[in-house]
Amino acid sequence: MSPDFLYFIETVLNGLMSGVMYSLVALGFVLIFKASGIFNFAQGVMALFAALTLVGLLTGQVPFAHLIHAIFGVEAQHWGAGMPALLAVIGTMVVMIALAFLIERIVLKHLVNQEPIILFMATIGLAYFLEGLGDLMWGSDVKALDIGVPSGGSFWWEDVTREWAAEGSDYFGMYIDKLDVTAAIVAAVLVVALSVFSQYTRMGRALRAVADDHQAALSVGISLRTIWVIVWSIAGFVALVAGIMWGSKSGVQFSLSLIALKALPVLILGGFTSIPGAIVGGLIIGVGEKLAELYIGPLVGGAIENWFAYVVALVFLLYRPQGLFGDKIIERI
Amino acid sequence: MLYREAGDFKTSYRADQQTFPIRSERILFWAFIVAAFAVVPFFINDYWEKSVLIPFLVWSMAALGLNILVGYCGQVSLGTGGFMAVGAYAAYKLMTAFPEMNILLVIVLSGGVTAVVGMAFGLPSLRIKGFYLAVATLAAQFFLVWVFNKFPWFYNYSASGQITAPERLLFGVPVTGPNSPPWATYLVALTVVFVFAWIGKNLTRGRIGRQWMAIRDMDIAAEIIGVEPLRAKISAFAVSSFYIGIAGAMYFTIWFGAVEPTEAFGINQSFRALFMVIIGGLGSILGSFLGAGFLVLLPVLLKNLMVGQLGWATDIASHFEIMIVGALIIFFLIVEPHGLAQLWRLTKEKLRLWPFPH
Amino acid sequence: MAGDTARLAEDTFPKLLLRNAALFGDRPAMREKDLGIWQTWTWSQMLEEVRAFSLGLRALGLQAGGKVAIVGSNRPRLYWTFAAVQSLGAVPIPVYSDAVAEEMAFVLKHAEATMAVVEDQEQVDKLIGLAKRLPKLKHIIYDDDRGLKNYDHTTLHPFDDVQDSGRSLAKADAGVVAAWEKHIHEGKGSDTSVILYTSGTTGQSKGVMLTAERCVGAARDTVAFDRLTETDETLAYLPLAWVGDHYLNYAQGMVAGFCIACPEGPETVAVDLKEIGPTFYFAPPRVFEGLLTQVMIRMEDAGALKRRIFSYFMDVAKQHGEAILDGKPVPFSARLKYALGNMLVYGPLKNVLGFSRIRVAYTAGEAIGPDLFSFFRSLGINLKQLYGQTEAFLYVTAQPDGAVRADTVGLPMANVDIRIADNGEVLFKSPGMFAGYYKDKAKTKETLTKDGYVMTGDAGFFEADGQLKIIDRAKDVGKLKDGTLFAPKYIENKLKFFPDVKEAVAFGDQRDKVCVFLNIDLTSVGNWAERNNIAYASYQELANHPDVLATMEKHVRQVNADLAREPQMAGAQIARFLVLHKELDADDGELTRTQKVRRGFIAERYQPLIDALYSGKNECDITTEVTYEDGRKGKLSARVKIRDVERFAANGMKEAAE
Amino acid sequence: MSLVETLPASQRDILLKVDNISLSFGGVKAITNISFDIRVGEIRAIIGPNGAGKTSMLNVINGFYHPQEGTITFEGVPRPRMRPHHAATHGVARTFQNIALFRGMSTLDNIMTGRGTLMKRNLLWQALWTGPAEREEIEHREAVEKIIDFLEIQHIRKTPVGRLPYGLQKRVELGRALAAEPRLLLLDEPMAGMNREEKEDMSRFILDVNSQFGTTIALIEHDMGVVMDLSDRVVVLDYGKKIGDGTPDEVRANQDVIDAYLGVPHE
Repeated sequence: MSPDFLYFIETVLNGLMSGVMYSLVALGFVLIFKASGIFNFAQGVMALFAALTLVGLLTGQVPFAHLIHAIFGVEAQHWGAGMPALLAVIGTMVVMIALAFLIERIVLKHLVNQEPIILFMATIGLAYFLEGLGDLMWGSDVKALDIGVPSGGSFWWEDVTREWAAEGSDYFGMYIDKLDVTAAIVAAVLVVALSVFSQYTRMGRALRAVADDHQAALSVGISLRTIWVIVWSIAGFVALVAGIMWGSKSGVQFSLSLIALKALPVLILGGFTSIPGAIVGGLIIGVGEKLAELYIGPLVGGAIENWFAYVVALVFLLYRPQGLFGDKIIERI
Repeated sequence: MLYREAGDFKTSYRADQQTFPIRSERILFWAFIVAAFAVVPFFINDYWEKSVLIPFLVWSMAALGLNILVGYCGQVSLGTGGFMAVGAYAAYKLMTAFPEMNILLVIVLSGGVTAVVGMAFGLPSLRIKGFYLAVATLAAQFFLVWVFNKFPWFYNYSASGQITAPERLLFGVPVTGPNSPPWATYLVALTVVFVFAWIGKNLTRGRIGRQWMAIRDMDIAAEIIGVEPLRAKISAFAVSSFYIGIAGAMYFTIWFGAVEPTEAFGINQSFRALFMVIIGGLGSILGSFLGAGFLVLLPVLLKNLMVGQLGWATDIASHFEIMIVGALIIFFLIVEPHGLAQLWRLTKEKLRLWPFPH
Repeated sequence: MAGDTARLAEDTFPKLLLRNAALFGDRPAMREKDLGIWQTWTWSQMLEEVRAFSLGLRALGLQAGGKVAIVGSNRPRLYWTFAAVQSLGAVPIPVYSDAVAEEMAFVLKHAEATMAVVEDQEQVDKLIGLAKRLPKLKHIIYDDDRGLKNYDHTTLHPFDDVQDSGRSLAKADAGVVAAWEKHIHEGKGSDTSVILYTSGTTGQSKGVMLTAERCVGAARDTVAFDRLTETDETLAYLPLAWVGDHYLNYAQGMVAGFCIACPEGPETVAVDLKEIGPTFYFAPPRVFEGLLTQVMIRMEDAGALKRRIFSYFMDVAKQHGEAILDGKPVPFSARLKYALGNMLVYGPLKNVLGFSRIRVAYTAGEAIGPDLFSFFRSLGINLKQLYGQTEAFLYVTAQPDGAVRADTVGLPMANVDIRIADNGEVLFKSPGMFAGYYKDKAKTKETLTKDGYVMTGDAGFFEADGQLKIIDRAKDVGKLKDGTLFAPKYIENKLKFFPDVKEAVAFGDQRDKVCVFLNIDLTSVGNWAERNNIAYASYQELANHPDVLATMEKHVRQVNADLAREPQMAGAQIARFLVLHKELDADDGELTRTQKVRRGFIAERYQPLIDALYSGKNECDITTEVTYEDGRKGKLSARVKIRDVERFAANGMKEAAE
Repeated sequence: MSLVETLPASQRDILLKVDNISLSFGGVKAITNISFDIRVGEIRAIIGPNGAGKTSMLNVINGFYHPQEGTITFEGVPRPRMRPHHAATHGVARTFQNIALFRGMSTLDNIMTGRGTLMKRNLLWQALWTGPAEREEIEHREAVEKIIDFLEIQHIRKTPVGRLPYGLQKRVELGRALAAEPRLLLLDEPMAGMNREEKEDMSRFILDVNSQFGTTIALIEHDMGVVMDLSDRVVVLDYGKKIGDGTPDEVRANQDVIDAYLGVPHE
């Protein structure tokens, strides 16, 4: 195999893996949109918030330390001891569930039957709020997150791939980050778990029913509000997973919340309501982006990853407005 | 309760269709305008100019533009920041390429350039609807900012990558650059906003405005009764971008004087404009002003309170600020999803019926 | 007197129209809410419209002395028709638009109308249905063409077509216009200007003939009285065929040159009133009563704070409002409070009712409750009373500004001569006095005294301040056995002004004392009962409640105290009363369909109760046959309690009760 | 029956001709080989049981659906694959089975929107308003006010249509269609969901439109009784096929129609 071809494969593999990460975020969107018709812009910030909380718990930060200092003059940054990773993850999950509960209580309950744009704006408001809250609670400095997820390049894979290159070529093997591989596996497990959950549990069926028809959901015997809390909790869980993965990779900081923007093209490509769409869309975007960077980037001066995915999605939509997995729209009047 | 409408009747359609059909409102409005033009300039200082009035006017302009697209035509856009950037860079290129050009003409032409770009990005709206379109407009946002970063031609190959507005005079008074007196920049901004708010009102109350609203309310029925979707949507994108382009041009020329695209025209600006439109009131000219006023004044007030009064560190204050802004947005959406303009309308209705409750 | 006005230059309405067009050419003469806005005609435009129509009518064959029926609601074109017909020396005859075919046939036949100008399809259909009985009716002209497109148009003409033919005549020959105007100038004040048919409650209606100079003369006096000018504005919503509309709007409008606004339709009067905000306004008491009820009901729904503001300032108005309106001295603090109230309550309230601009408002037709009257006056609305009738071309007395009372109808107008006959009947001679009933010499003679006064049929007397007080229909006024004047309606009205009292029936003619039956108002008393936790199952039970009886006794005593203050009436105070065990009902024949009590019938039906009242018993058993809503008949038995009431000496001192 | 009776309907000019139209959605046939015509000035009804393809037929006529086969000729000119707004500018207006008003706008604005096809001033004139654009606006306002007057909806002129009761909304929708001064007016179940009194009102308006303005009307209606009183000629559809065509009396006597309405199983 020629090095060029190997580069290509490497790019595709990396693309697939970052695509999985996109899918992970997109999944959170899809879950909420499917169950409540809300385009939850706060999904990215939820991931940031989850990661911040996790780091805070791990390192034993005192919440609102700066604020307390500003108001009471008490200087206390740390409790002095952190938490074991597993406990911290569970603790964060509890926080996310509480958050879901509060969101339903304080926000969504009052916005039932509002137009989608209003709900969308509310989630942007929520995003602002959580961003401010996260920073206020845990500080806005960049933090490292390490809960033992393996990271760094895989030497084994480098060795394996070096063998593939044509004899005598100047090829040093493929670089694959272990973290990405882990993320891909976790994401795959998550997707399978969610599918099983929605297919085979009563709650899951209720969630699917609510997507089609609110009345039908009620007849299953679960209140709409409960369903919303559950959905937002699951979305919180997905956010936590995404937060761990992205946070481990590039540190916990404000830019983490921008991964939401990465997920949006995935959404329009895969459709707002399709879980497989989110997966396949994520993979396509991930691969497309990496390839474009490799082959088109140099032509236009690079740094195209910010918008390339959007343009891909846009062009695709023009051809197929209903997305990858949507049904053909027949307009009626 | 201030209303005295008995005897204020209309004998012609012209009178019936005027912007302020109630006499007392008309008087109030003009009193307000006269005060804005003839009184405020005598009292304005640097702080009020740069922190309150110019930001208010520039953002009002952007909100007006976005409201035309979202509020009147029903096409959600998240690309406002990008379009503002187009306006700003168009103004920069025009100012540097034609140093003799009148600054007002520069501003308007920048709007024109943005309108053309906006139309191009509006084309997908013919096929794509709702959130799909909203997300698609993000393509414009990211793409445009990238373009202005990437191609040095746009910033005249300056080393910093920034663009800086050269000084331009209007009637012999500098209105851009560091030497411009506050009253002059204020008057320029006020005049531009006043004229285009008036034009915006004209457009929205006439045939075009009704066609936009028809598309917004029920696009299929609109097409069947003779509204051509292409024209209606593209014209909304054009007019909207025109306004946003002017806002961007003013943002750059008379407000900041020097900008760098990623920060000044990032996606947060897009959201900001959208907040203004939603909090102010979709489909309302007045709402655009109210929304802009609210979101411009609120941070100023919060900052004064927390940093000035309580003496907190600025980073804590700014975290608090976005928290409060977020919370207030949610609060407003819950209390009155149709915005401040609707609150105003309801209050007005109440006052017109006073002392009766309904 | 009538003769004085003949000297004036313009003694007919068409002459006034020409004058107004010359004098106020660009000022609005008429407005109509149509197609969403107030379409407006200036005096010169109105002259043109009238002229075109007049010429068109002449082309259709209308000549001097011809009669033209006008049927419809208040439309500018129908007002123009009056002037257009009068310009030709012909006589307009307005007919009530809600008249049934039978009535309409009578009037048109009696008047020998050759043409009819009507509003719309409804009226056209009525007239076409009557065609066989009205052989003299040659042409029907209609205003609104809706639904009429496919009718046979041999004798049917759209208003526009008639005007167009008039316009083309004027265009073809300039002399036509000049001749038309010349003809107007040749018109005499003694010509009949209009014939108004009274809507006779009994018997056939009579055509009241009014001459031009008298109409104009009367209107001049009242226009001067209230200083009406071309800047005033009224809303024309009263029936065209009623003398009130013809006088207040058409005649006064022509004389003063003010603008008449026509509402969009009968159901939009309230909205249109609010828009126009008239400066001159007339409404019968029941309209004001309806408004007050509406205000109170709507205020009920207001928040607590608003209600408190409202009631506080209404109290201020009650105390000082009328005094301020009448220009009497009022303490400065009260003025201040009133000014604040005006900003917060009165002003907005007048605004929502459409009364902001009113300079002069009148009410007439029946007695108005003093509280009701005061309510509107205390808001600063210059509401006054007047008295008159068709035969007088509306009014002979009216209250001047600053001398307004709820219980009188004012001073005689300028040039009006009023005399009270021995039996209490009011007689008058006035500038606007009618010329006689059309084709009915006998009736005319019956109505006039030998020396030429008109008998009004109303009984009344002059108060010390010279104001006329009307107490009853002359034929209903009786005498007690001791010769004291007994005016039942007067007493009944006083009782009915209490919101608790729905109906009252007074007896006393040819008896030794006055006794009354009362009906409580179930809504009002029911509310009171609810507030005081008094349970009741029926009207009868509530009517018999001791507390209710006590309240009624208080009301009756109050009426007696009032009566005692009036020398003429003091002798006819109420001695005893009872509250009837059932509501008087038109279905049982106790009320007329217009809700007036039939005193004679009631006396017969409740003979045992009357006997008990006059025999001094304290209670009485009675069984009455009643008709239920579904038409079934049933019997109602009750024991009715009778109460004596304190009476007062004429000077206000107590007199020993019998 | 319509009041324009100068000529019997069968002898008047043909306004619209539908030839061998077939329409299907992804293999499902909605309309099969249907032909009929509409003559100038008549009231033409299209009736049939639910799912007979009536609304699809209207959608085909005004270009909302494009049939796979067949031609449509309007005023003698064939109209292939025309977009709905073209139909509107060429004189075809319609109302909808489920009210499709612009809910955020007032009655007046809704009807004014219907007049959009007749208004000419471009964006720049409108931006200035004063002058030609205002004159045009006023001119059309006058026309619209006449429609408002005609439909007796003056009192709701400035009310947002979303707040109106159903019957009035239907009337506003008719007003919006009339505003375009159409030569062919398509009414899709104008009386659906109305009570008796409202139906009578609506029938009167339809007849008045026909007689006052001479507008040709094609209407779909479910209620057979109303249709028979109202229309000059009737087309009957069932399962996308034409099973009857003629005067109300002829149609009433047609055995296929009777069967369709009585629900005789379809072969």
